[in-house]
Amino acid sequence: MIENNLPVLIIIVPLCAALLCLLLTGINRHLGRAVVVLAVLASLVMSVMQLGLVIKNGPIHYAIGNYKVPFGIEFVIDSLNAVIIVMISTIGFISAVYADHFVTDRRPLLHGAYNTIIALLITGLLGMASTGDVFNLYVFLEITSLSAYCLIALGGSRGIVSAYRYMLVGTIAATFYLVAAALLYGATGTLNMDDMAKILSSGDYDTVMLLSMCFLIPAFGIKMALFPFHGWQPSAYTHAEAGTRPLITGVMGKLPAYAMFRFFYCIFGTDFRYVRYLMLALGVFSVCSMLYGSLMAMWQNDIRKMLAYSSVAQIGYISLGFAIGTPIALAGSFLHMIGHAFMKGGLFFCTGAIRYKFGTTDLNDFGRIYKKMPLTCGLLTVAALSMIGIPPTAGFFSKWYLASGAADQHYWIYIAVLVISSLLNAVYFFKLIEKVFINEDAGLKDKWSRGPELPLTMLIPIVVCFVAILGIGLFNAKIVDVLLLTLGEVGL
Amino acid sequence: MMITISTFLAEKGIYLLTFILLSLGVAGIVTCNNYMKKLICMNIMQVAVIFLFLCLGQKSKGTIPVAVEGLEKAADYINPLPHGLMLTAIVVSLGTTAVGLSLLLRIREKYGTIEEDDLLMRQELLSMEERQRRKQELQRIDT
Amino acid sequence: MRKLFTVIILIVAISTPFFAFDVLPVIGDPDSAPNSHVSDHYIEHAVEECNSPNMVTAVIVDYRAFDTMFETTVMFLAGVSVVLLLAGRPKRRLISPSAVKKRGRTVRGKAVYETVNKDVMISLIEPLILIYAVYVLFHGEVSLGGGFQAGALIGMTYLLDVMVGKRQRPIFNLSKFRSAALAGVGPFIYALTGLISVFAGGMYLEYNRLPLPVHQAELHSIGITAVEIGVTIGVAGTIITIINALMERISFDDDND
Amino acid sequence: MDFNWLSWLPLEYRPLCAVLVSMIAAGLIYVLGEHIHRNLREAITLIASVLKIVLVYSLIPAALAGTEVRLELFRIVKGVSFALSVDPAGMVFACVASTLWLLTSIYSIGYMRGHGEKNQTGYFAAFAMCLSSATGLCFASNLLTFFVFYEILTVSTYPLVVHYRDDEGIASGRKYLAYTLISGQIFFAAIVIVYSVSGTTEFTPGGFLDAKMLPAPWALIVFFMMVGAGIVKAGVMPLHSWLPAAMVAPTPVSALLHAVAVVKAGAFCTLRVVLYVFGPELAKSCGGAKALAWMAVFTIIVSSFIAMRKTNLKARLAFSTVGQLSYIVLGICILTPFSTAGALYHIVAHAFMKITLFMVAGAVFVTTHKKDITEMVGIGRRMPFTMGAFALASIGIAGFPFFAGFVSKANIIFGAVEAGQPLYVATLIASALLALAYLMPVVLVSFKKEVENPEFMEFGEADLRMLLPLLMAAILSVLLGIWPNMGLHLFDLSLMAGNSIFQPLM
Amino acid sequence: MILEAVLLLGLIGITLAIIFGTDLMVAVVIYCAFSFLTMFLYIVMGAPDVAFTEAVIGVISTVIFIILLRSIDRKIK
Repeated sequence: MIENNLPVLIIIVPLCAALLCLLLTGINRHLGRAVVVLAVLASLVMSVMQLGLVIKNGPIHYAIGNYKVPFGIEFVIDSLNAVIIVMISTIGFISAVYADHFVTDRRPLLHGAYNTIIALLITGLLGMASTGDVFNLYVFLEITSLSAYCLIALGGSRGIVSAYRYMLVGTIAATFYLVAAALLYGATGTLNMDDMAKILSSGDYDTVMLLSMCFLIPAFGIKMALFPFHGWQPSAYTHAEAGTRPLITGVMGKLPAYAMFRFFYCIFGTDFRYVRYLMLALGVFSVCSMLYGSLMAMWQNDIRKMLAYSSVAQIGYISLGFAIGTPIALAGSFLHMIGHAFMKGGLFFCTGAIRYKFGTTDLNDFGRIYKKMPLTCGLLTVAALSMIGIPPTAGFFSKWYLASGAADQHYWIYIAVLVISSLLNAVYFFKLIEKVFINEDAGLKDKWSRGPELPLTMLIPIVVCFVAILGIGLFNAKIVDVLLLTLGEVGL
Repeated sequence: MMITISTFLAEKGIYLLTFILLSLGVAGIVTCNNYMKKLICMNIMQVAVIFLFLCLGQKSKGTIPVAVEGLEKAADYINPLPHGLMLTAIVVSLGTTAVGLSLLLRIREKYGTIEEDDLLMRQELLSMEERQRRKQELQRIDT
Repeated sequence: MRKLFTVIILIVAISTPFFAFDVLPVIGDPDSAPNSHVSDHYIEHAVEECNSPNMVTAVIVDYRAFDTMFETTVMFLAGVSVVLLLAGRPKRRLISPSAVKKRGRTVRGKAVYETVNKDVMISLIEPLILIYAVYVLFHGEVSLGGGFQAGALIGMTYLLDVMVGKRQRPIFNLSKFRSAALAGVGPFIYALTGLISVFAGGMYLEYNRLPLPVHQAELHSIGITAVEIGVTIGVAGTIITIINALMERISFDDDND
Repeated sequence: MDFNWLSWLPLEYRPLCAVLVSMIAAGLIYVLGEHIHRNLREAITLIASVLKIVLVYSLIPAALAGTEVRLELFRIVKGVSFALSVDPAGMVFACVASTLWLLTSIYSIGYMRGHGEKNQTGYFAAFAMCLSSATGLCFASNLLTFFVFYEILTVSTYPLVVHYRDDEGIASGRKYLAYTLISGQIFFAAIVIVYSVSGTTEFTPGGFLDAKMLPAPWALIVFFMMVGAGIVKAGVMPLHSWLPAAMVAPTPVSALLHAVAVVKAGAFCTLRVVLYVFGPELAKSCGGAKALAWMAVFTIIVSSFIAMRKTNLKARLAFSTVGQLSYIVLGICILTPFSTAGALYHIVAHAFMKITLFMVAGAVFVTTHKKDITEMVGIGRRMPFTMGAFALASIGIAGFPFFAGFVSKANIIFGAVEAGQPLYVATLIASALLALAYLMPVVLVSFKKEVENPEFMEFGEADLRMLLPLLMAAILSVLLGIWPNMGLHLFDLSLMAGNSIFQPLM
Repeated sequence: MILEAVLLLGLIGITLAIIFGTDLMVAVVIYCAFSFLTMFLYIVMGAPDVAFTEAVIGVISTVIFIILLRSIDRKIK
């Protein structure tokens, strides 16, 4: 019974936990959080099972309500989103474990509400990854965005303003998405992605695809913070609430990118007339994004802001893969999506831990912090090296696939930009490493001098990220094989 | 030529007006300096999209989508799907508005203003203050 | 710069329909793509499949019930967000140089217009709205309305009561916490309805598989009603939560000036 | 030598174990270093280095016999596996690196303790990591595996360069990173291009690229993109300036950089790229080999002149390294079997000689706190063994017969004659004289009779932990000159490598 | 068709008034009118369910806007 309903149960279990969390927190103050964490753990376990099933049996089509395909809502789990769901639930689980240390107000209402929103954010992300319906995607997008607005607004007085600005821009994006959905619905009369793809490929729909593309690129560009649309992102990532920042920064930007892939490659396909323009536009945006993000990150003194700008650059890597379009490059993009989630998540876990212990995020205060927090700094270093793209970490291999895809298509300029961007990354990440290991001790006062380096629940995420970065790096070929099960039929 | 324009207006004129409303909403969000107005414009923008969807489901001889005895053909009823979708969209927009308003309230309480340029100026002042305080603290530690 | 940006947006958006002349279907054409592919099935089969003459209800709580579940969740999420955002006491230290006037205790506005006895009016109107809400809820599958509207009506009753009434206790004595928890229970009922059909061996939200000893067509009605009740509770709870949170935060002391 | 007792470990797993043994040692030192006694910590280093020597030496018979030893562990990326294999050229470098790790470790213990250095844990951990990646470089059997270890080497050397953590250290660390990371990333791009045009990255003696895959201008561009990484690490002018700057680090680090791992890795990288990726034909036809050879010639001459002007002993030695490494590059670029064998053997010879020189410089510094040559007048009277070793190594660098340097240089000159390049021959001979001109004065000054420097009266011979390794290194460098095949058959291996590359051509 | 066009033109006019107005209370009240017109338009378009929802939501959101205006300055610049 569970095997047959895995796709939907992965989403429903955290949803139920979220809905009941407030009630349970009223009964016992720890019950609500425990239920949320357990629910996310359950969905992690189920997502791993699901990945196994998908690899063994091929894509799962799950029709909700048992209605025939274009009439009801359908979940389609192929090897791509099965992997992404595992990634989301892993990071969701470790952030749910980690976030509790940052709750300052422990009244049951607020504590329960906080856990509710974390669980709903995870639900929304999982839903975005699994759904096969255009309008359902919008609903999940809004759940994700609303909980993100709230979590960003919890990050102090700056956070409110950034959340408000993000809300305005994010709603524009959602509206543009709806306009594009309306155009596609108007042309095809269906909302199911597979059905839509079938209809679009059967006739001459090039103009409508071009037009909806014009709305989709800004929509997803805003949500994933690609270069000309990234305005909201640095301040939002900087001032987001500390406990959930890894989740927001690590995962939230990836799902719109994934949805973009679904639209451009699975629905529109690669043989419509304007696909070259699409790729060119995406390529220009991602190249600008990579250079601009890295250049801006170099000048920041606040580690959070530095990492936020670096996210702009890293999103550029992901969309660069879409701009190249061969299966290998797309696999590189997806590998980067997964790897970067752990890298950026890990970096923000470390930043949060440092802030939790010493109350600072200014880079100039980080002198020789490694003596006090060796494990944290170990992850910090590994994640930073991965960002730069030093083998054998995850970042190198995604770059390899992107570059080899670009070389196959003779996009030499993309290879040059990849090289330049990773050198710029090296500049600021080695600045970070220099601060952490070499500079003079700034004499920070430890708020929690007793006991081990960090509480156990904060160490777990750090260790998991560490293992994941190296693991993804070493076993990338297996992951790429799994990704190529689907991607092999999609790309150019 | 005139025929084309009039046909266009008859067949697609509503789209034109809807798109104008949509673009006015976006323009309002971008240009208005007042956060409250931006929020209202956001709502207007969402309403425009709802129109767009409803236009798609129009049928010139259709009646409202509640089954009546004697009317069996699909052409007799207006397409119910956009209505269902738009109910969801309206609710989502209400949710967004509620969150936006509570954010607005917090901004007003914290900064005393909801004008964007004023707010940014105050944030700038705030960060300058913070920097100075930090500098002073450092000096105190040194001495 | 911003003005320029706006002008560009305006030009692009206005020119879109001209450009998309071929793309968008003709308004009112019953044979256009959106009106022919999927929607025909809904119109022709809603009554027999879902036992619901109101096709919009059939679409939102049966064919696309999953969307609606998350729509209710969005409402709940909005309520929780508002509570979370407005829960902390505002700090005294204001960044504004012209410090906002001191927060006073909450004083509801004194009645200025004495011509109509509001208490009587309210106690007349409120039950009517509530009855209408229940009607809308249970009659949603036949005629207009449904869970969402019913919930919103109940919320509106509360709103009226809080805004206008002078009584010390509002009709529903709900604190923020209770109403928020209630708002969560609503969608949970919805989700549970789906889960029951899963446990009975069907797909998620497959009303045919609800383990009840009634006819297939009745099952759909029961499922739709259960779901609508969930939506109502969720929406009503959320609106009450939002109003509670806002009213606690805002001082109504300007009548004393 | 007989390694039958090791037969329980299959031959193909030994390279992997040799890599892992120092990696595990690095991890252990980093994690436990601060919590255990320092003797225990150093014991980890020493045990690991002995194990590594045993593992590497046990592979020599197989390499000599030409048996294929190859391990494909997992796929490093799709289409390319993480493969380690043993070939003569890699074997030579591996033997040198593992042997010298033991010597340097013993020496480092003496130096670091004698000097009372801080951060010793990090130092030993990073050192072990460097050696691990250097061994990986030797056994890597395709470009991507090679690149992985190459970048690990780059990163793990960085903490050693900035060991003192002062402004000078940070500045030279940045310089080091700037040179190596930029060249490394360009190398990466070139690997991608090579993989995309040829579909393989497997090192093949004689190269796997041909002119059809890479047309004329592209071949040259890709050649320099790839070789760039090698020559930056090898310090070929004009890309050498990080190497003198890195002199701020402690002397054992300099020894590591110059003799054991880092610059040698650069030279080895050049070797692999020119002869195993491009192959002699393409390297010649695209003009890359010639350009590189002229760069090497320029470096050899100019660096010798610069070295003469330096009065700081370590700086002088650094520029000497720059020159000597260019011998290897030149030997590779002459593209004949003899010159290749000479170049490979020069890795061995130069390693032993240069490590002696640096150890002496360090020993003098620890004992007397003198860095400058002008202050060392008469020091040889107090430290005869130390300075005697210095004298031996200097003569060896200059290439006197019966010293290790002679064997390699003679082979390179043979090759140059064979290739009909008299100018290269002249350069090599001139540079030998120049080497004599900048190294002998040190020896002469230190053994000067007239001035008995009163300052040195209180000092004796250097600490035994420093003296022993440096004497051993000096003696080995002489023995290798007299008997090039001593024990490890390193010269045979070099010749085998040279022949295997040019075999298809003959 | 004509009715829809006229209503939409009215909505556009209201939007312009909101964008260029200087009083927030006026803007909110006009927005209330906007909401009402929208409802009417939905009915004209044959979507009574949507109109019903819009009516209810229009009330709630307008009331919330007005509650909020208690603590926000009405005048703009």
